[in-house]
Amino acid sequence: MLKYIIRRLLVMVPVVLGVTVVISTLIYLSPGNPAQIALGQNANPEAVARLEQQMGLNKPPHLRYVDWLTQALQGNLGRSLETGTPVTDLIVERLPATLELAFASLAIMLVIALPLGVVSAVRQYSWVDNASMLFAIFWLSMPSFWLALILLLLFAVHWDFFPISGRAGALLSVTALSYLVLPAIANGARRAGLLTRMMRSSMLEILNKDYIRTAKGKGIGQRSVIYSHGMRNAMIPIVTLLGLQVPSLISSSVIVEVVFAWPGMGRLLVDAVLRRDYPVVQGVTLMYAVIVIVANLLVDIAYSYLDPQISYD
Amino acid sequence: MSDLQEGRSGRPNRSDESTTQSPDEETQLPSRRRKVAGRLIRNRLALLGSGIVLALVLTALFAPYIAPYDPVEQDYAALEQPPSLEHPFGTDTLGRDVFSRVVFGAKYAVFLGLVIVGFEMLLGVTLGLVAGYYGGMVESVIMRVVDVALSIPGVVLALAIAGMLGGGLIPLVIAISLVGWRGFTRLVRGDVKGVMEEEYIDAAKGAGVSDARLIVQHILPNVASSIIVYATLTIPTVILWAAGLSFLGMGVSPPTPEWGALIANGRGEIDDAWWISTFPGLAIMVTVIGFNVLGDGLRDALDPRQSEL
Amino acid sequence: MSTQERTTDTDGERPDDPIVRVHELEKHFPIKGGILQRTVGHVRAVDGVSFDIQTGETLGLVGESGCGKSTLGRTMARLEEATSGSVEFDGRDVTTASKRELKAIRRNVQMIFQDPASSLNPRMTVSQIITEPMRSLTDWSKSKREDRLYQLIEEVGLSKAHLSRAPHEFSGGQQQRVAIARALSVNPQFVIADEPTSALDVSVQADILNLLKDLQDEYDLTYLFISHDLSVVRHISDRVMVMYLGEVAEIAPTERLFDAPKHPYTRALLSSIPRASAGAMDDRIVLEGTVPSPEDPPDGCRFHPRCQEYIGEVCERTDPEVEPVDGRADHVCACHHY
Amino acid sequence: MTDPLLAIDDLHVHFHTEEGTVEALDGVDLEVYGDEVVGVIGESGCGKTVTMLSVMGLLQSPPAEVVGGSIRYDGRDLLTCSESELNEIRGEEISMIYQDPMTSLNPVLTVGRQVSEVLLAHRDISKRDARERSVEMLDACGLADPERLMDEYPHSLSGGMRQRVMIAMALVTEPNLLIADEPTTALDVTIQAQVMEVLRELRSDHEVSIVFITHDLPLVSEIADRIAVMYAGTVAETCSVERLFDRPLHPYTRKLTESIPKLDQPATRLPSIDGTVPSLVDPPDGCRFASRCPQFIGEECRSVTPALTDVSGTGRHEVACHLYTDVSEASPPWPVDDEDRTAQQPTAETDDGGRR
Repeated sequence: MLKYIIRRLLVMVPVVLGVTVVISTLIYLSPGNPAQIALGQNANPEAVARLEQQMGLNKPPHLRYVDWLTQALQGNLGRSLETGTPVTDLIVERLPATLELAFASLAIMLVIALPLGVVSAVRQYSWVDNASMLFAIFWLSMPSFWLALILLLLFAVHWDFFPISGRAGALLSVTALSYLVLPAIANGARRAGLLTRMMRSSMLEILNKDYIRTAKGKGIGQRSVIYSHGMRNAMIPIVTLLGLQVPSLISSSVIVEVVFAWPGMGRLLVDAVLRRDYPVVQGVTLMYAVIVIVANLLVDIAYSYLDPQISYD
Repeated sequence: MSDLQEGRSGRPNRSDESTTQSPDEETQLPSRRRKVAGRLIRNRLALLGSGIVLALVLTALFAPYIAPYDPVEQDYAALEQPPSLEHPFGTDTLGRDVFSRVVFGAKYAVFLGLVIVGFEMLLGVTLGLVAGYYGGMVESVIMRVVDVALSIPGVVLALAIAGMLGGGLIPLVIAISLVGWRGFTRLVRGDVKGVMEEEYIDAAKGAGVSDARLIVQHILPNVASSIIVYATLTIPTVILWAAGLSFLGMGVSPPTPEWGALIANGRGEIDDAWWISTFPGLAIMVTVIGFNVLGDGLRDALDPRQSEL
Repeated sequence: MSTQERTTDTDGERPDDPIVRVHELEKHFPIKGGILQRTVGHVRAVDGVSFDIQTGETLGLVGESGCGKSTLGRTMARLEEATSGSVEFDGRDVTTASKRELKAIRRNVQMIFQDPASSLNPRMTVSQIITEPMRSLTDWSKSKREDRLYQLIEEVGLSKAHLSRAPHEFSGGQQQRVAIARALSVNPQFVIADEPTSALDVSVQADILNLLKDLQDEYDLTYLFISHDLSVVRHISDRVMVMYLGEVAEIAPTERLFDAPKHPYTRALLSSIPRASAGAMDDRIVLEGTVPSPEDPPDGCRFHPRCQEYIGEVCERTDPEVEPVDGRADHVCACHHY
Repeated sequence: MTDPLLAIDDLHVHFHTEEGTVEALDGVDLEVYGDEVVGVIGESGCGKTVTMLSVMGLLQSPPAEVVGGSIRYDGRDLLTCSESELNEIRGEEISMIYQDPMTSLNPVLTVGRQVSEVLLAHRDISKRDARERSVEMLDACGLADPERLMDEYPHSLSGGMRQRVMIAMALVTEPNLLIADEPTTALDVTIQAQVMEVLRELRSDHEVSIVFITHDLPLVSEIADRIAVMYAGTVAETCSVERLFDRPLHPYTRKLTESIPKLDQPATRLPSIDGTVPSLVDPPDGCRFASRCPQFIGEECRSVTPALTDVSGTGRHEVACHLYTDVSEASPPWPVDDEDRTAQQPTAETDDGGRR
C-alpha cells in the first residue's frame, strides 16, 4: 500500500511540472508588460525599465521559467503586481474559504444524491425513480451562477433567511454556517443532479450482475442483497466519477464565490485576471491544480480500499 | 428422406440456416437505422428534447423576425419595466426589451455550442484516435498531456486563457475549445482500445488492410456513435461555460445580448428588477435541458453501453 | 474425401513436404510492475515451439486455456510479433518479413477466428467484408473480385441476397460462414482456424466442420486447427499437436495419438473427455490442481507438479526434449519416460 | 411411485422485448424425483436456463413474465409464493450453481463471508459455527487450505476453485434440490473432470436431487439418471440415459446425438440438422421442430402442438411427437440396429451407467 502511494506521488511530479509549464507559457504569451502594470500607466519609462531588469523580464522565457520554478519550490510565488503582497500569503489567506465551500458542496451532493440514486435504481421505473430523474435533470441543467442569483433573490433578499454575501470566519458558529448555506447549495446542486444519475446507473448495472443473482438465489433477503452485495460494488465507479467531478466542482465554485462575494481563491483569481495581475493568476492556478491532483490521489487510495481486485504494486 | 440427406456427399450448398428463412422473415429484421429511430421516438423525453433543440435553432435563425424590438435599442421612456403585454420579459436598466435580447441570445448559444464542440471534437477525436491506435510512446505522451490539462479546473484554465487573449467572442471560443478537447480524447482513446480488442480488427490486419484504412473504415465507424452522444451531451456544458465566462466579464462584451452577459447585467438589480436576470437564466436552463434529454435519448438509442457521464 | 491422405498418414509414410516450418518460436509478453512500472517479468505464452505442417494436411492443436495455442496461431499469422525463433511459410520467414513481403505471405496465409460475432465488423456489409482481403492483397480487377465474391458466397452456403446485409442480421453459424468466405477470398494455401466452432451449438458446429472439410478438398488447403475440444480435433485433423504451458507435449498422427497417447498430460486430457460409455470413467485420470501461471512456470518438465507418472528428480530438474517415441519419426513426445 | 420433489407443469414464460414478445417457454413439463439426477439438454436459447430460473424465482421481470403453468415444490406452488416465502426456500431447500464462476461470485466480499452468509440467513447459528461449517464444506469440495481460503477474495482464485466455492455455497445448507446450470462450460476439460468428480462424490454423501443443465450430451450422461431434451421452449423427450442413446424417439434427439463428433468413432462426415431454430417471436403453430424435421408427416405437425406423452407404459420414456400414437413401447421409424449402435455408443445397461 505504501509502495502504491509512493508510486502515485512520483507520478504526480511530472503532472505538476507540466501544469507549471502550461501556466508559465500562458503568462508569457499574454499581452502587456508586467512592470508597466505594476507601476501604472503613467510611470516613468526608466523606472519601468529598471523594474523589468529587476523582475528578470528581459531574460529568455525558459530562464524566466526556471527562475520562477526555483522560487516556487521554496514557497515563493512572487508578489502581486497590484498590492505587492506575496502571492503565497494571498493564497494561504483564501485557501480555507475555498476548501470549506468545496467540502460543504460535496456533503450536500452526497447526502442528496446517493440515497436518491440507490432508491431509483432499486425501484426502477417507479414513480420515485421518475421523480428523482426529473429532479436530477432539472438541477443539472441549472447554471450555477444563475441559481446563485435566484437563491440570493429569494432566500436572502426576499425572505431574509440567510445573509446576502460574504463569510464570517471559520465554521464555528451558526452565523458562519448561515453564510455558507446558499453558496454551498448553488455550487453543489448541479453536481448533485449529475451524481444522482450516476449512482442510479451504477447501481442498476450492479443489480444486473451475475453475483447479485447468486445472492438472491441464496435467499438472504432483499436488504442484504442491496446493501451487502450491491452498494459496495456500486460505489467503486462512483468514487472514480467523484474524482473526475472535483475539477468541475472547483470550476463552478469560482463563479459562485464571485456572486456571493465569498472570500476564496476564485474571487482572487477573477480579480487578478481582470487586472492582469499575472503572478497571482499563476500562483492561484497552480494551487487549484495541486488541489485537483491531491483529490485524485485521495480518490485512488479510497478506490483501492473499496476494490480488493486492485493490487498495490 | 433423412437417410438421403445424410448420405449426401456433395458440398452443403444448402445453408443450415438460410434455407428455411422465408422472405417474410427476412423483412422482419428491422435495419439498424430504423431501430435507432424507433427507440428515439418511443422515448418521450428525447422527443421533448429534440423539440426544444429545434425550437432553439429556429429562434436563432429567425431571431430578427421573432423579436419585437431591436435588442440593443435603448428606450429611456421604459426603464426597468416589469413584464407586461408590451414587454413580456420586461425591460432592463437601459430600457431594452429583455424578451428581444433573450431571443437574439439564442443565436450566440447555438453558435457557441456548435462551433466550440466542433473544435473540441476535431482536436480531441484526432488525438484520441492516434493515442488509442498507435499506443506505446505516442499514447503515453498524449495521455500525459491530457493528465496535465485535466489537472487544471476548466473555468480556471479558460479564465487564464481568456484573460490572456482579452474578452470577446473569438477568445471565448478558443478558451473553451482548448479546455474541452480532453474529454473527447479520453473517451475516443478508451473506445478505440476497446474496438482494437475485437477480432474484426485482427481479421482486417490479416487481410492486409493499411493503417489509414483500418482507422477510417474499421475503427472510426465503430466509435462514431459514442462520439455523437458525447458531443450532444457536451453542447449544453459548453453553453453553460460560455455563459459563465461571459457572466464573469471574460466573454462576450456588454451590449451583445449573450445570455450569460444578460444575467450579469441584471445582477445588480436583482432585488428591484428580478426579471432582467431571471429570463435569460430560464432560457439557458431550457436549452440545457433540451440538449441533455436529447443526448440521453441518443445514448439509449445508439449506444446503450455508454454509462452516465 | 480425405480418406486417401488419412491412410497414408497413419502409415507414417507421408511425403515430407512441409508448407510451414516453425522453429523454436517464442512469444513472451512483458509484465509491468514496481514503483516505476518497469518490466518485472514475462508471460511465456509460447516458449520454444518447433513443428512442421505438411502441404494439404490438417494439424490439430489442442491444449487448455492459457497453454499458448491461440498466441501461437496469432504469432504465426504475424498478428503478434515473435520474441524469437522463426515461422517459415513456403521458405519465407513470416516473423521478419517486410511490409511488402508480408502482403505476399498474407495472400497465402489466412485466419478464421473464434467469435464470429466479433470477427465481423458490425458497420460493414457482408460483401464489403468478403472483398476486403482481395482489395488489399491482390491487384484483381473489380469484376474479378465480384466474380470471386459471387462464387464464394454460394460455396459457403449463403446466397447473393445476403451480400448487402450487415453481420448482426445473421446467426452465429452464418456469420462463421462469412468469415470463412473472407479467409478464402484470396485463394490462400494455408488457413489458421482458431477455435472456429467453439462459440457455436453442436448442430451448427457439425455444419461448419463439414464445410471446412469440403473446402479443404476443393482448394487443397492446409489447416492449422486450434481447439480445446478433443472430439472436434479428432474429427477434423490428420495429425494432432498437444501443448502444455507454452511448450509442445506431444505430436502424433491422429489415430495414433488417440489410440496410443504417450505423454502423461495427453493421457489425462484424453481420459477427462466425457463420453457416453460405461467404462469410460473407471480409468479416468483426474489431475490434481490447476495449470500453473505461465509467468513463473515450474522448473524442469512443466507438467511435473501435476503428473500422475512423476518418476523422480529428473522431472523437476531437466526440461525434457521433444523426441521421437517408439522409433517413429512421426510421433514425438516431451517426457522423461521415453 | 412417490410424488415428485419438483413438478413443473405446462410452464409458459414470455419475454417482452423491442422486437416483440418472445415466447421463450411454451408449455414445459418436467418432474424431478427425490435422489435423482435429471439432465436437461438443449442448444442455446432452447429455454433450459429460463426454466430453472423460473423455479428459483430469479427471472428478471420485466422483461420476463410467467404467463401460465405451475411449479410445485414439495406441495407448494413456487409461482404463487411471496418473495419472503421464496427466500425461505432458496438457498435452504433449493440451491443453484451457475455457468460462469468468474462473474457469479461477488468480487468485493471474501469467500468466507459469501459461503457462511447462506447459513446465517437460514439457520439460527453463531458466526463462529457458520464459519466452522463453511470451512468443512470447502474442504469437502476438495479445496486445499480452506481456513486460509475463507479470507481470500474471489479474484485470487482460479475458475475451477471458484466453481468449487460455488458448489460449497450451494450445498452448505444441505438442500434437497441442486440446480446446476452448465457448471463446467467455462472450465477446461481437466478442471471439468475435477468438478464433476466433486459433484459425484457430494451426491453420494448427501441425499440431493440434481438438475444438471448442459449442452454437452456426453458430459451429462456421466452423471444423470434421466435426461430431458429441450427444443425451442418445449420439452421434446425425456427418458433414461441408456434409452436416449439406444432408442431416441424424437427426430430432434436423434439428430442431436448424431451431430456430436465422437471420440470413439472414426471420423466421418457429421450429420447436421437442416434449417434453423424458428424465431420465438410469433413462433409457428404446431410442433416447433416441424420445419426442420426429417420425419415430417403432414399437416398435423404444422397445426397441432404435440403433447409430451408416455410411450413406454412405465412413465419413464416420454416424447412429444406425432409419430407416436401407440403409447405402449413405441418404435421409431428409422432402423434401430441395437447391436451396432451399442458398439458405437457403448452404454451401460446397468444402473451405475450414469453415476458411480
